[in-house]
Amino acid sequence: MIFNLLIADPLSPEGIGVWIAAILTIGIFSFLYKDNPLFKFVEHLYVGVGAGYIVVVAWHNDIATNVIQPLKDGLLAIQNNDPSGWSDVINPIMACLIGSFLFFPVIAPRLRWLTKYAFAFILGAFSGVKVGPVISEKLITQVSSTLNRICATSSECAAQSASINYTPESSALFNAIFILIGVLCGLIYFFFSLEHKGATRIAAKTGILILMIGFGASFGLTVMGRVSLLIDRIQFLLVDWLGLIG
Amino acid sequence: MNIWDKLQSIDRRWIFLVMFIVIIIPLMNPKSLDINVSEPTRKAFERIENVPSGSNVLISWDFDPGSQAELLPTAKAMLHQLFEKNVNIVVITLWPAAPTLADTTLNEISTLYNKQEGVDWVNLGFKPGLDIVVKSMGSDIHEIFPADDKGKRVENIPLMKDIRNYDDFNLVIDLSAGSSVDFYVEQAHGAYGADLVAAATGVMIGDFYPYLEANQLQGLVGALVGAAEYEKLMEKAYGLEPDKATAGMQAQAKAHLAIIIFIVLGNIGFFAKRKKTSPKLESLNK
Amino acid sequence: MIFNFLNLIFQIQIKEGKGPVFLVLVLFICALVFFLDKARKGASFKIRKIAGLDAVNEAIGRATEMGKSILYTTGLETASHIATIASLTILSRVAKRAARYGTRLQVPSFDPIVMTLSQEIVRESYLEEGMIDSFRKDDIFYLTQEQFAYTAAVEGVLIREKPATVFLMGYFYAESLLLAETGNSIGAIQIAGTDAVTQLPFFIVSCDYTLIGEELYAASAYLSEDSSIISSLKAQDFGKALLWIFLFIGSIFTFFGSVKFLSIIGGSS
Amino acid sequence: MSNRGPLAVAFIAGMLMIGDYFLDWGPLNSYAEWVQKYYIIIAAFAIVLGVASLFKLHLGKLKRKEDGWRYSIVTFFGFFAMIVTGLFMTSGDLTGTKHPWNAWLYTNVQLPLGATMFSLLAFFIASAAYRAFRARSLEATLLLLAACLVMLGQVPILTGGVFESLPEIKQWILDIPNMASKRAIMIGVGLGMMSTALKIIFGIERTYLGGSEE
Repeated sequence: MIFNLLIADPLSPEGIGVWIAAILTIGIFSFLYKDNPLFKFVEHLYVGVGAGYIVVVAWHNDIATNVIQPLKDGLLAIQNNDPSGWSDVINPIMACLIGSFLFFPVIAPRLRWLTKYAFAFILGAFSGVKVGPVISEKLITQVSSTLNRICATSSECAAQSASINYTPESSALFNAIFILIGVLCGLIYFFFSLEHKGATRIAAKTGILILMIGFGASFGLTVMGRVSLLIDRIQFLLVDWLGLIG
Repeated sequence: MNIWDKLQSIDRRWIFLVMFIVIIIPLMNPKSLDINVSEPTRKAFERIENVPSGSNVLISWDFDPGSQAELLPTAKAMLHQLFEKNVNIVVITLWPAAPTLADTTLNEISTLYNKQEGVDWVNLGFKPGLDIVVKSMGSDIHEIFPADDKGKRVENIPLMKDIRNYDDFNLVIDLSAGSSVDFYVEQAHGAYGADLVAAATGVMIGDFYPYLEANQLQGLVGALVGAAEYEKLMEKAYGLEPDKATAGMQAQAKAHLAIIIFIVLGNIGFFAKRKKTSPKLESLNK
Repeated sequence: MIFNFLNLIFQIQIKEGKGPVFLVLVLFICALVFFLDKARKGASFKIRKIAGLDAVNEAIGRATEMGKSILYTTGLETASHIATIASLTILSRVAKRAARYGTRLQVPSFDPIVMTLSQEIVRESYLEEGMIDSFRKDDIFYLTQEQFAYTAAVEGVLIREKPATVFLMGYFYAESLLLAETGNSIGAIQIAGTDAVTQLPFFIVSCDYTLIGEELYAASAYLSEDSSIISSLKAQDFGKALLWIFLFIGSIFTFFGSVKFLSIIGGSS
Repeated sequence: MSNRGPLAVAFIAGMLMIGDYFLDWGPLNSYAEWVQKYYIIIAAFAIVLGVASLFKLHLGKLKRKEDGWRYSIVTFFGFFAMIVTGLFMTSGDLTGTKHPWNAWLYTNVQLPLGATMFSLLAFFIASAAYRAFRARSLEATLLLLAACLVMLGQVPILTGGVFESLPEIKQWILDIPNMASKRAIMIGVGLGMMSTALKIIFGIERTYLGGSEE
């Protein structure tokens, strides 16, 4: 191993950034051993910086572009007798009004009931938004993809459908049935009315076994991505900071 | 506490230390890897080898620094190969955070081969719209990319003079951390008949094998393994030194092996001394 | 007929391809109303045991005995996410029990709206238990909406306050394992629940009890001990039974060459 | 105090959004678009509350000189560094996150901190695997086998002979049993979400308003 040491120069403009990033990186890694002052420092710094960054982004991307700019444009349009300006003015003001309801528990506890209206609006609206897509993507698509696989194993069925290609292999049939049984048994596991007894117990047990294989597979699949992230950080320390090239 | 108990209760800090060591050693000391090159990677390499000198290749750079560990090595190896063969490169990206990474890499490698921006290669930058961008490049690239990443008009870029659509490219390469391969297969290959080679991350790769079987893709480089294989091929063909993918792959292999060994050790301890059930068991049994 | 009329007057049209979704929704609402009505008439429903939920009382009791706190996180999503809403309803049940036993409850929050909601919800729970004097608003606090800064700070709380019981309920991303492993290392009892399919394996390996997917949604009903809310579980089971039968019969017919079932749900176009 | 008003608001707000999903009607569709667009403004307002909470927490620590109060100064330092460079400084046309100083803070402080926290997962995934993957029961054994087979299929640790088919086995596990398990979970989740959403809209679940058990 021949090392070509080229530690980043802490006095150059780029070098100081590398040094700071390196110290912070080590600070986080130090948590692996145990809680310590450096980690506490880094953790508190991160929370501060993170919270500050959110404010900056919210100001520039939300308030400045979606409230202040339309208000300015709208008022200008109204001055020029263009009635379309009103919507630019009213929309952000309405949103700000609902937003300000959230403050009442803090600034005026007596008006706390107004906050409940804001919550009711937010939760009601977003519950409503989800209903249609959930039914279509989580329920119908899952059922239809399971049936699609079965259809693909039947020459007759596949012939009647433009988007499905006939797969005559016996492995395709095996897989289609495997998935079908897995889904059916998995669903039985989730029945809340059924005590897991007798036939239900066997089906629910099969269901949970298949769930476990799925969980194990996802776990194993994730390892590589996580190790890649670590490799990236270590390469930063070795190459960018220490200038170590093996 | 006997040895079996100890095997079952190794302090997690020892595990952390072992992980750290098995990853850092290969990174500091990369060796050329003795791996078998898989068929999809070989096909990708050979397809790029067959691009005639002087023709054009389109690279869709669809990953950002978040996925660079898996995709950048392949991107670099392919750029070396293309410049070595004197092929002109046009880069576009469908990811907003990608242009800077693409630019840095292109600059770094093109200078090694004395290649000129605008003449031998160009970075047209990012355009939002995903599949719509891919589709529109079938009719006129100049329309969808009126200027390059630095704002220079395409009319004034010598390389872009004769490039209008997919017909002007010998090959399209998609380096993808998402599902953009789907768009290229549907549009660039399906609708406009372009030849396609792709590189993808480990999470996505499984979705794309069927394209290879159906010859919709001419080659597929999958994840870090694929990248390491590609570096191996480049080493054999052009004597290029194995780089980060090879080192990363060794670190990956060691890390996976270490985890499996720890699992085995824990189970050896467990079976040697079947203890009474712990609360963990119930949660798995429920 | 009605829609023709609406179309004529207001130019309202039904969006294309939403038929199956509408059918499922109507059937489900009918089931919901049917079981709710039964509950209002005094019917009680039998629900099977869910291991993680039976442990909730035990886990809160353990924190009380040890004189330590409970840490509850509602996940890393906003109030517009249904899993967060489910987590908030579970929080209210947990807060009531904590108020009853006088156990300290800490809720570090990721989203400020969720934080405000949590504060109000916990306050109401203490109010209902007549324990409003021991309600500490500052224990429900905001950290930051930056994913890993939030994670680092929660890890800090875990390692320094050493709560006896940790609830991880709601939607989580990659930080799930960081939180759960740190909680495990301090020896806390951990009950997790999420519908994030990719994060479930990590909770399964690191937590004592994990509510898998639908169990998270069932949890709030189950813990409410209120039969009109529990009736919704019956409606869910009804929906499941319907889909089960459809899938079972549908696959037999499909196997023998019929595309009927696929076309009903718009899957064969 | 009556909850009738808020419950009505939740019902109307919810039904309008459901209506938007099914119906093609200009006013309704643009209302729905409005809600989703302007929610971010409401959320931006809420950030003030969040920051106030953060300040209160740390100011309290400073005032009471609690353990580790000095670290609270660090939090304020980080916060104001971001705010000053991001809101009050301009450099040519560049402001906000584009301002070179703010961008410098982002690249050299926030980014490495986030990436390193994320990379800790590589360690934690190892310790979790070691501790939890014991063949205690059939479920636990399948969990552990599936994980190991997928890991072995990911990287060429074992090569030659039978082991050559590991990547194929991995792909089969991911495509078939894994797919089945995800589907079963997803269908359950779908029903749970739909039920929770409808409970909120119909006012069956009113915990968030307080006084759920009338």
